[in-house]
Amino acid sequence: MAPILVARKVTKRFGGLVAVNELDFEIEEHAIASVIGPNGAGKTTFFNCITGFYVPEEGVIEFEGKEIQGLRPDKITTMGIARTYQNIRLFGKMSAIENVMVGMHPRLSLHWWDAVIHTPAFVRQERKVLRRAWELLDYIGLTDWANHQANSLPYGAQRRLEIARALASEPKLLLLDEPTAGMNPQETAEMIEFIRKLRDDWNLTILLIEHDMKVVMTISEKITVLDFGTKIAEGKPEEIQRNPRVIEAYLGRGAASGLSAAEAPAQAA
Amino acid sequence: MALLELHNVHAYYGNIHALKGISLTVDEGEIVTLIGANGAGKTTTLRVITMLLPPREGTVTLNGEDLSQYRTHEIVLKGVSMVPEGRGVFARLTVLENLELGAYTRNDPSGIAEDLERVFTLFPRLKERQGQAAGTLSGGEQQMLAIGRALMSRPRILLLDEPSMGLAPILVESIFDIIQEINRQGTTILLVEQNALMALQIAHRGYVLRTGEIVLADTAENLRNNEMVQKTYLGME
Amino acid sequence: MNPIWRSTLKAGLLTGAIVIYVALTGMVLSLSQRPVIGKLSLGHVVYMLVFVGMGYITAVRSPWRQERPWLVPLQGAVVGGVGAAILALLPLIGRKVDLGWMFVTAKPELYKFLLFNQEQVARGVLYLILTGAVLGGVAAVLPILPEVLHKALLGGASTTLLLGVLAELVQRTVLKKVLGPFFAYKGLKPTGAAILFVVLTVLFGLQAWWRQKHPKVTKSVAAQEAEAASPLRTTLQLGALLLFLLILPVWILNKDTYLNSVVNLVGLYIIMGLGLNIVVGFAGLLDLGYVAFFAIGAYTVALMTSLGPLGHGYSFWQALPVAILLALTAGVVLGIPVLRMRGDYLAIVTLGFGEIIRILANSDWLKPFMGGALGVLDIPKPKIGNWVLKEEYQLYYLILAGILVTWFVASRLYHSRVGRAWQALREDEDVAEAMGIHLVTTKLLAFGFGAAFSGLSGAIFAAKVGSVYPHTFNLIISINVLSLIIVGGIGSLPGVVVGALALVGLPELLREFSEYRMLFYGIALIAMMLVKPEGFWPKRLKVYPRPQEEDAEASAL
Amino acid sequence: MNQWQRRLEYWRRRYDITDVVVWLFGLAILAVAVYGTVRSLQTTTYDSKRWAQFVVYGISQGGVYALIALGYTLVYGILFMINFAHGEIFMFGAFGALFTALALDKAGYWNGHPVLSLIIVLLVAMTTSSVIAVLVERVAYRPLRKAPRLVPLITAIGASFTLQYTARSFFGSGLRAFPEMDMLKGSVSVFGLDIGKSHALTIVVSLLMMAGLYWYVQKTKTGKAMRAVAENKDVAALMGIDVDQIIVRTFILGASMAGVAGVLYSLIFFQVKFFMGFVPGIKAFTAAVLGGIGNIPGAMLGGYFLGIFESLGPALILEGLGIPAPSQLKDVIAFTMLVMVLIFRPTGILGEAVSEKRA
Repeated sequence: MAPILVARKVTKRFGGLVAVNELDFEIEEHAIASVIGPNGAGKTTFFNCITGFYVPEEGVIEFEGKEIQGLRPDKITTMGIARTYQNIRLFGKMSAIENVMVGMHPRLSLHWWDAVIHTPAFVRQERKVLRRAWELLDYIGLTDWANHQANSLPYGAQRRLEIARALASEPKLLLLDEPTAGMNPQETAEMIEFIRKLRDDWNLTILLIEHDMKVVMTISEKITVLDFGTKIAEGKPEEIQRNPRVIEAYLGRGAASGLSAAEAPAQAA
Repeated sequence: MALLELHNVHAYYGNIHALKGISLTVDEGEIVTLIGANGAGKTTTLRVITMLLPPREGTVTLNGEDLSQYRTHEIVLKGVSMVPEGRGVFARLTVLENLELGAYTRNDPSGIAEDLERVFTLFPRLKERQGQAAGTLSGGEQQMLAIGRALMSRPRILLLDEPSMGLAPILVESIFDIIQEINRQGTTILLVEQNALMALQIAHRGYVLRTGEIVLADTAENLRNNEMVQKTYLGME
Repeated sequence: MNPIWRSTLKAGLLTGAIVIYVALTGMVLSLSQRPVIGKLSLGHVVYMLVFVGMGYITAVRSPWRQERPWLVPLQGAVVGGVGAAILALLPLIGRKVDLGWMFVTAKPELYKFLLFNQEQVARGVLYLILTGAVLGGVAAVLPILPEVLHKALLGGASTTLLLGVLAELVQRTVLKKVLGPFFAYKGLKPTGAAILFVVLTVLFGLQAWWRQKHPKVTKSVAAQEAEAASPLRTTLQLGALLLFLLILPVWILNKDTYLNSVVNLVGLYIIMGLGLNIVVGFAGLLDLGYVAFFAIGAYTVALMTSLGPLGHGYSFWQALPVAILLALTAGVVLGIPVLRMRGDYLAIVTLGFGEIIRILANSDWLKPFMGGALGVLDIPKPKIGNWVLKEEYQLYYLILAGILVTWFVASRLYHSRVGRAWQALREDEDVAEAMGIHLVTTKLLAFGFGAAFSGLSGAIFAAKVGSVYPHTFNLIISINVLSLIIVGGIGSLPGVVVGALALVGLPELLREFSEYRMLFYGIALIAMMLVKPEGFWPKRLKVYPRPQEEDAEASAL
Repeated sequence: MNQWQRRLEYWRRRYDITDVVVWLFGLAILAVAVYGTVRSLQTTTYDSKRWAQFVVYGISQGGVYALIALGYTLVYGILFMINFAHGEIFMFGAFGALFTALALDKAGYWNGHPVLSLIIVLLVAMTTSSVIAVLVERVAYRPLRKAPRLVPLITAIGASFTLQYTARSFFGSGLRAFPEMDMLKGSVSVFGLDIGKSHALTIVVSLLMMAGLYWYVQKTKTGKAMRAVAENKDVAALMGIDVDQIIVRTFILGASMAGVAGVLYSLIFFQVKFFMGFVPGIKAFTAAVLGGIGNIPGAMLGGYFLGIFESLGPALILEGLGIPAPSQLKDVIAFTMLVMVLIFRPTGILGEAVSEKRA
């Protein structure tokens, strides 16, 4: 299958700090891939470059063959990329269903005068919006919360609502920034299942940032490891697990020098 | 009696229940580490100890004294010092000014000068750069500055939040060496780390957090050998 | 000393500070000629209410309310008494030292008034302290009474007082037919007040008792969803409201010119408020130069229709669309450069823009076209066919039409793609942009609508007043409009009406207070943000019912 | 060459039609201003001495703006809120000065011991302003420190109106004459220029105050703590800094500057009135934004810049355009300049580029 997103030699600097360094990256259509790396390795910065929050200084990002680097976020979303955030960012004072309806914004076309006059097309569209919003809430199991203020929802529900809002924009590529952060093992397991189902039900390509290695290893078809903004490894989960550079970046000297964790000298005795 | 003790601490961010009954102790002279994934509540625990996020339930005591009656800036006077996540150096202030602010609560110029020398001995790089704005330092140097600054208040217990974050492995090693050195000189340390195995190599004891709860508590050695710890932090089946 | 007594004493000191402040603003003296009930003047009421209020608050917060209720009135008496004793210092000092060179309000008449016109100073001071103690103590009794009694007395007393203050309104409207005998020329008769107090207390008591028996259950969201699906009741309510609005000027207000002009002014502010509510309430953009568009609307109508030398002889109906269009254009032209700025910069730049418009209208440069400081005179009233809307109660219908149109547009926009985009923008600009919302055009739309509504209001204003002067269009109007939407409830359409009634209508009716209007606005803004930041009629979430096809499922919820 | 192509490409992607409109708008105003300036210089009759006096007058006015602007910038730097009531704090300082000056005048000290009197008046004005500022902070801002940004901005507007109309009720709605000081009558000659003594005093005092403030913020322990609190309140608290106390001190510092400005303003214009804070307040805020809000040297620079521009602008730009009575329009010039600066340099002259890190 053809890659849906291609990044070539993407570099993003902040002052003197190189946050993302000449990153090459590809993700196949309909794949689930992960970007991992220690805190501060440039994962979220890379996400922000894809979604237009940051403009990379160098390099090219192509989405479905079109260059998107430097475009404003609204244009990129309209092209079919949606995302969630590491620390949930819902429209807190709007209701859950309104959040989903905002998500549909790029797929709606009618103007303010249609809204004022209530043209037949507008009435039809709004009816559709409402139905789809309820469907989406149904899909993520939040219909009971539909008319509640978003920031009054429980934590897990807020995470799911954020995904529903992203889905509402009918994306082809969905970026999930730490979807299981702060979840217990059972919720995490459910989320893994949910992400798979999501991909199949909506014919999506999913790219995620994740810290929980278990999640990453279970779900990803491909893993890219970043450290200091540079790609240090890429491949299938099994390959990544065995890659010495990854182990070094994640686990430090004990593991890197070839000792297993158990054999590491107990210096702290 | 433990130097620092948390008993059944519950804390919330808005309506999000971030800590669900944490109890832990740190004894005088120890290095204790808290490990766990992102969002497990490690940083929150430190914020509770320094009253940046006062607990809604439970107690935090230092040497038997309840800390929740104090505000953050008074906690420092009690002998707790924290190196925040992401270092939190004052980027627009110089290295020297940052260190001086570390001794903000103190009024003994000679003692301060002594401690400044001690920090410069631990981190010779900082001495070279004392006139420079802290924001221009590299990540490793900023981490050194943050630790040095925290030492300037002569804390009894030092709270470290992810000192290895965003640092090259070689630097991580030296930072961890220095942490051990500081501990040897008599400062108790509570270390929060994602780099679990690294942290368990220098710590005496450790706690594993998951979604706001402590799921494991043991000596560092036992934790290193624990299958679950290995699996979770290596992803090995 | 017992910490509770210490805090009570502190409350007394605070009471003293507030009361001295009230006295030095001059309110007490300047309102002393206006009777409320019998010989009790508005001047008395304004400072005595401080004793009452502070005594009441102290009692409500008192830790002794449950265990030692008998001490609570004593607390209130201490608060009132200490406050009054401090107030007594003002005449005592003032009689010895001349304070007049600093405080223009520190006059011998004020001292005399505060000491109840007693010849003997000591006796006056005693009376004052006793008054404070008694008022504070009595007010502190309320919170320890059973709840029904508490509510009944509070409601009865405050409503009676309010009627006394609003005597003029009662005298001029249809209410006179019922309540007339209770009133003197200005204010209530003592007997009338007593009867009203008893009746009102009983009524409030009954209501409180009913409430206690049948506690109001907040409707579950599911019930609201079901209700939203069948909006019959809302339609009926709307019909009744519309009927009331139609008969208001003629039947209820008896074609009274003064009252109708107040209502019309409120109406013009409602139109402006609905516009600014789009900008500030929906989209979260703080615009402090809103008066500029009002001025543009007013000047357009003035210059196009004036019969004076500056006019061009068009009719009101020809000028109206031009006025709206020009205001809208100005909004967009200003908006394009300004809307890229950070939120707080927006406030100052719009404020500057408002000033620019006023200065330009006032300048010699544009005098040949706009009349400079002398303004534009001889603006004709609007005509419909041969019917000239020359009386206030006739203009009322024009303004009502304006309100209905703007309300309709604002509410339809709010519940559409655009309205949702505005709200998203207000909540989180970055995420909104990442949801595919084009920031600048969305903000411009809000700005444009706000400007157009303001222009409409200005256009009607010019025709209503008959002349425009540049100094009318100062910052205070912008602040008025901002205050009213905040006091009403930011983002809420009914809130705009409530806010306009409270901040424009009430002060107009209490003309005695007009001197202190801006002071009250300032205090109202702060108090509102501290105590009730969501406003008197907060915006409520719209309840979206499940679509019709799934009716069966919805009823199962 | 390649670099230029890339830059062009970058612009094409990042900016759209509205940006172009904005720039054209700005350039059009700039063109008009340049045209007016050229015409003025060709036609007007002012000699170089007159121009120089415009500049001196501008510097003195600018000094007052700068002193007030410092209050906005200090508070903004630490709380990220616009203290709209700051103009009123300046006004109360002027009233404090007025009553002290009146009392001193009555006692014969005003012209008997002018230097001492000035010092007393300055101290009283600084104290008055500080008391008001602390009161406002305590009542209107501190309880709302964690509220959404619009909320404290609204209370600030409320505080501004409350203070303004409190002064009106207390002190009357008319002008109050500020006693003239014999010492400050007439002018001094500097480099062949006649400078009014009060203007000269204003320039000297404002420069001294600013230098003092700069020293205080840079060198003292409190100053360092202020800068630390401005950068990160949580971390500052972890250093043992009492954040609330430092915020109060910041308000006092800014208010003291405003109090001094109140005295200087009264010495130039000889009148004190309840709404005198409004226009200098927004001008000073404009100055703070011009210089880059939150930035102390920026506020000073912005103040002088605005003062000079305002003083020169009408004669320099508007006369050439054939506009009658151009000095009526000096506020228009000031605000237009603000818009222009924000269009081309959104963070002000010395403001740091706000990092684009947002998400």
